[in-house]
Amino acid sequence: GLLGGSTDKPTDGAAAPGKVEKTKIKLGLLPILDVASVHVAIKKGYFKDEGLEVEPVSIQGGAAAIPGLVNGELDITFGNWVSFFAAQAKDVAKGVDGLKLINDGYQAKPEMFLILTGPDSTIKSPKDLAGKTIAINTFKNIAELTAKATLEANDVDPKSVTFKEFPFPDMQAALQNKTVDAAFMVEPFISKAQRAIGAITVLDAASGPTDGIPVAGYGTTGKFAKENPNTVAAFQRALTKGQRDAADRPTVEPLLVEYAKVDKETASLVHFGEFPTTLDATRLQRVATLMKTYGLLEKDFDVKPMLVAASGS
Amino acid sequence: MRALTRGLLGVAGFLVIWELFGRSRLVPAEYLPPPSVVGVELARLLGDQAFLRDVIATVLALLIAVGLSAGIAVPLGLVLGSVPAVRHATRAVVEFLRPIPSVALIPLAILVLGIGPELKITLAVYAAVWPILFNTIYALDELDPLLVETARVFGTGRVRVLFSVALPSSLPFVLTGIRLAATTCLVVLVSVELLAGGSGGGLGQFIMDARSGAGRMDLVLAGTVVAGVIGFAVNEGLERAQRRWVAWSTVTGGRS
Amino acid sequence: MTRFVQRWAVFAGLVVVWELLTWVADDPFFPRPTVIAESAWTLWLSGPADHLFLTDTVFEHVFPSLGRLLAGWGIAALIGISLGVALGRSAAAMQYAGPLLTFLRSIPPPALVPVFLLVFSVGTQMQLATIVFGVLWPILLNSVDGARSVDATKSETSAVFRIPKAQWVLGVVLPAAAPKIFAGLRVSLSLSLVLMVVSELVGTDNGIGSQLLVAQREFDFPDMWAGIVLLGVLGYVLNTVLLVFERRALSWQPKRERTPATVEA
Amino acid sequence: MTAMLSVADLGHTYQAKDGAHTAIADLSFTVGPGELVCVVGPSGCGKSTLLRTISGLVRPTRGEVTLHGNAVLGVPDDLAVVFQDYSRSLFPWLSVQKNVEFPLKRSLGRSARRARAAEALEWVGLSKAHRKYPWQLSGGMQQRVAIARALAYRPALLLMDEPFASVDAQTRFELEDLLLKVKAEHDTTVLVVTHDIDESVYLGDRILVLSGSPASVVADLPVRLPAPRDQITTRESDAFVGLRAEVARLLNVGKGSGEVRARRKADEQSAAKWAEAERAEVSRAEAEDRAASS
Amino acid sequence: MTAMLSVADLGHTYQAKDGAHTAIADLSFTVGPGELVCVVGPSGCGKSTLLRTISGLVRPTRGEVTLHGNAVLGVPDDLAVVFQDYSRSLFPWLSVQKNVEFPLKRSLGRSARRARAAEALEWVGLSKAHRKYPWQLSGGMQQRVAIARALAYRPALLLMDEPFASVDAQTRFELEDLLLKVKAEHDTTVLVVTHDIDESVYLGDRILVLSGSPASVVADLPVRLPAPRDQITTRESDAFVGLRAEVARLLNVGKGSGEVRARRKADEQSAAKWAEAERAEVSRAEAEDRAASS
Ligand SMILES: Nc1ncnc2c1ncn2[C@@H]1O[C@H](COP(=O)(O)OP(=O)(O)OP(=O)(O)O)[C@@H](O)[C@H]1O
Ligand SMILES: Nc1ncnc2c1ncn2[C@@H]1O[C@H](COP(=O)(O)OP(=O)(O)OP(=O)(O)O)[C@@H](O)[C@H]1O
Ligand SMILES: [Mg+2]
Ligand SMILES: [Mg+2]
Repeated sequence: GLLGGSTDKPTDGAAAPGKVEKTKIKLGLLPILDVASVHVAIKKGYFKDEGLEVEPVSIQGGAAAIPGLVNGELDITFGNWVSFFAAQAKDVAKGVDGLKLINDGYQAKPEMFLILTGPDSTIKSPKDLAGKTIAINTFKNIAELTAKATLEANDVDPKSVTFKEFPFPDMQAALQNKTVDAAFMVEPFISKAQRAIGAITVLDAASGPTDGIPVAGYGTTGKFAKENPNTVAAFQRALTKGQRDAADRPTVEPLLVEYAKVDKETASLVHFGEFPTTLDATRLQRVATLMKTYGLLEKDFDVKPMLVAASGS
Repeated sequence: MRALTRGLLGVAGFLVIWELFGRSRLVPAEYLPPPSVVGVELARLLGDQAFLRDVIATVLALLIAVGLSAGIAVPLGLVLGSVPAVRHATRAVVEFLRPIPSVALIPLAILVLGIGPELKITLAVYAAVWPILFNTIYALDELDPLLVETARVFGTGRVRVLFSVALPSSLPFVLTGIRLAATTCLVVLVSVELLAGGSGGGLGQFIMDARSGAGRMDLVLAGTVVAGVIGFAVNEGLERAQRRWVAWSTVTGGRS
Repeated sequence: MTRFVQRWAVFAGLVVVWELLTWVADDPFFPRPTVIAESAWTLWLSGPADHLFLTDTVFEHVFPSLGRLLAGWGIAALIGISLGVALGRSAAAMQYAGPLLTFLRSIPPPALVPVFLLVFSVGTQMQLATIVFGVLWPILLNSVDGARSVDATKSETSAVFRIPKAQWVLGVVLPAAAPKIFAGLRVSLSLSLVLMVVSELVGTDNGIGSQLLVAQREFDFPDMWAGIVLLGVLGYVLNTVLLVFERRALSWQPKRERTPATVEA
Repeated sequence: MTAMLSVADLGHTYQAKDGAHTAIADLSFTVGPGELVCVVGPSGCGKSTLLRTISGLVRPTRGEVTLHGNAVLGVPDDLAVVFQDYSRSLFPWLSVQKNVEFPLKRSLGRSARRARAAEALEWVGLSKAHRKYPWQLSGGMQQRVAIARALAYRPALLLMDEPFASVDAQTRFELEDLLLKVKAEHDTTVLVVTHDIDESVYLGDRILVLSGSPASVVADLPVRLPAPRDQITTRESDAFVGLRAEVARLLNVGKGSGEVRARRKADEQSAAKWAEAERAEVSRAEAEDRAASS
Repeated sequence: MTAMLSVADLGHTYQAKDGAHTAIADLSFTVGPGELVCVVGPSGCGKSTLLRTISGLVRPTRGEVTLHGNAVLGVPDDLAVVFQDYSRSLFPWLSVQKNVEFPLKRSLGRSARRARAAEALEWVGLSKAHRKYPWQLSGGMQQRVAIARALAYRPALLLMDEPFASVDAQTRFELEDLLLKVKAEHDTTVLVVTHDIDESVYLGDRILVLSGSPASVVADLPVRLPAPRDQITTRESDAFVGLRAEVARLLNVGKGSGEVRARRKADEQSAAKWAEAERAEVSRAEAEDRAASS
């Protein structure tokens, strides 16, 4: 790189702890629960301790984040695995040596991906979902995958179900005025919907075949990883600490109110997912397999080459 | 003055209907909080530094975008409107480009322009250029040929005819186009902030945060009201200009 | 005929330049036009003969979208012209409604989606509302302007001959405002394609826009570009149809081509 | 003879940003049914303004207009106007024939309308142009369309503002005779503003001579010429020549008297001052230029 | 005398959707420098079209116009026109003074421009209206603004299309004398289209009488009246009266000869047929109505 001061150091995974090449990091983030750990790490000064200054940039999902990565507007971004894999499979970032994954971010737990209905709905069990309309936040993404997998596990043909796109905040209204029969929601919207309209759980989409499915994490470009191995390593270390602390509710709840603008009551009710502290290829491969099953990937896809193993932790 | 009171009456009527609607049991107050609730929230926000920064970011971007759109579209409109050959030659391209939505362009635009304010300003300009361009072209079509002939006969060159006859005569309608463009810019700016994030803060980002976090409709509507007020202010400014610069058109047109 | 050649020569030239540029750049975000054409072919035109070679996608996604688009635009035109003419001819009404309309005009539709969701329960209705709300303004404002700028001598002539209201509106105000209204209609028509896409951001499972956005999210750039091109083609076709109507409606205008540069010709 | 139209103490002042302008000072006169009154007066004195107030387009700032004994508040029924700015008063999107038919829509069926339009266009010699659009006509032809439209309407009161200004002498004669004929046939009351003194004498039953701006009545002359007038014999008669001279004299004399003259004087002085100041400014600027260049 | 302006074999046909219209059949004449030529002819015969071709606004379909020996292709330099439709030719967004200054921008500085405008406005008696906007003026005042604009420009060739049609008799006389004075002072070549036969004789060095549509030259009369003309004495002179009668006779006679007359005849016949058909249609419709209602 011209500006990166190419050191041409061998970057065989575990770079030796050294001076970070780039201290200021632009990090793409969404205002959702999943990134609580970043805010924890910022608050507690973990990035500062590593000599990093993180500048959060709001983005809207992977479709916006990956072009940002590609043109260097973002150094690292949060994103869901499906987007990362799809982009890599389409070779979108070939100009910047592909995409690299550096931290796991969020992983499903029971009660986290729920398909809900209104209180007076005739849908009582997963089987009743056959032939119905379900709201999901985005097509061809983790929600659709997990929903289809769990439906199938409950002997419902996913093809019989109509999915409609709604942003999470609008699902409650859509449920209430019966635009859809059920809605695939995440926290904090689940808690809100349960509290506000008495929404009822029909199916946990993070159960059975999708139990503990990885949701999202942090990635960068091959170019950035190669040119800034120490920076990446430092980031990984700091974030891992944040991930660890994010498991602690009292630390996280006030942050939610602040950055995600969730009201206090809801914050105290939400179910958090897992904040994994390691990046594990086998676990992530499950997502790729699901994607293949439901036609989001045309060929088999090996996630392993994308990972940049953490060092020094 | 009377116009102002009447306008305020109109807005007040709308607020009353909204309030009644919001208070009725027809819709849950959660989705459509009445103006009294939104108003309180708004008053609180106006004291909030971060919110004000967002508003300022949007207003600045808006001013830049409107300026750019007018700066691009008016001269372009003058050329397209007065040189039929160019107009015909570019028609296919123009008509092809116009319906392309900014939303579809976001990833490409991010790639080219980054996530900074340039992104939203470019997309806003892209959307706002069209009403000005078309209003300019159509206004030129309606230009009284006798005015042009008069100027030509007195030895006025083409360029000067364009700027001192065609432009003033079409100015009223061009200004309407700019008024349209101003609100279009605002809407696109806020929408891009809302949909693409980044973009260096802004009202749309505020609305997105309020919405995607926990669906705080009161905050969303407060932000929306501020957008409306900004739009109103810009429009009012332009209308003032219209009244001052092209007073002649309202008199020759509206005398009755 | 020469115009036709002129127009398409420029267009074809640009496409060739684009092809060359993308070929040189070799960027996955910017596929070559030939690749896009191929995608478009498989997406829409590789269907069975008894469907006029149109694929199911066309019936499932393109036609419903088009329907909503035309309906939305039609409703907006109806409301925009009638309301615009009424407001343009009544200074008092404009004073009452003006600020409110400006206020509404400045509201970004995405922020209002939850409210629309409440008021218009069903998907199509909501999409229609989004389109109408978005494309109404150019028609409305231009109609106001057109109605307002009826030449004073002409309105006095009508007043003197005691022309009845209906005849005055249909026979004087509308023709006088027609060029301006058409400017608004043309801007709105393309805008309605944009809003069609926007309206398909929420609550749909079909439509050109939703397809396009899925392709975008899946990083299926040739498909996404095919969608963009389709929008362009639709925009061009709809616009051409509108122009035919416009020419007919404005045929009375003395020499439409007579503009500053052409006086001498 | 009872008055069909009566104008009493009429005054009108136009409001403008930079001060008001009084177009009509104080006008009073009446017109009987079936009468043809010609109005003459210097350019800019307020004749068009007068017609506007009579037709109810402008509410006078002072005084009253009554028609058939009713005060004119809105535009009265049964009234037609030929505007001075005829080219602007034609609808460019309608053909000549449709323009003439336009005001008839309210009262007549399709075929009756067409017949009326055809007849009126024949009167003014435009039968062969009935399909054309206004912008395809010469100035005089446009003016004749406006006349045809007013005649086809068959109003009780016809107001004409310099209706023959743009037609050639021969056509003018023919149109004058046409007007007299139509007036006699339909018993129309007519008010004609004209700048042609001969025309005012030839056409009028009475001539109203107005003073310069602001308008007031200088004289109200009855025209006592034999009824079926003839372009040649009437114009040669002594009565005609005498009246013509009288009107011309009045128009010159009428250019101000008493108060009005004083006001005009002041205006002229201030205008002269402006011109003077301009000239001074110019010499100054020129001197500066010279100084700068040397 | 060499020709300043020469019109040779000029013909113009307007193309329209429903057939072409020949406005000028075949015109040839020349105008010497400093000459004032009056053009008279029936309404719609093609006088305005002639001025448009001379000013280069319309490319004639046949023949050629040469100015100073050069063919007129674009708008020639040093030319001013007073359009028949004066009110539309004023720029509504400019004040009266700015309207007059408009064409001077190219050649003069600010103060010189202002002085010229002030002078010209004083000539036409509009000094006190210099700040007003065109729509605040009466018809005659607007026309005088258009005249002032043309005079202030000091063109070598001045084309005027019925320039005094909307002003009163007294002002008309004054403007006629003004035109003669300006012409003499600046040696301007002038072409005046007028409908007033007296005016054409009073003003002209020559009178060009045109036939009815399509225009051709019926007569080209030299006016041999003593040079400093006077509104009273000149108009009373025998030469004046004789010429006036001659022009009037030519205009009537000129209403068609040979081929042209035949064509007009045909036109009139077809028009008459149309009117006839309309009338028949009406009777039919009325008969039907009657049948239906009984
Ligand atoms: N809309 C207006 N606003 C201000 N002043 C006006 C307006 N219309 C006319 N005037 C002024 O009123 C006076 C009378 O105008 P009007 O048109 O009645 O004159 P006129 O007698 O018809 O003249 P002419 O014979 O030239 O047509 C003029 O001095 C003119 O400047
Ligand atoms: N733009 C046009 N298109 C078609 N025909 C036209 C056009 N302009 C004028 N004409 C026709 O050409 C003829 C001559 O018009 P022109 O205006 O030259 O007459 P004119 O001699 O100036 O008459 P007037 O004294 O009434 O002004 C008329 O019959 C008119 O109908
Ligand atoms: Mg007048
Ligand atoms: Mg003419």
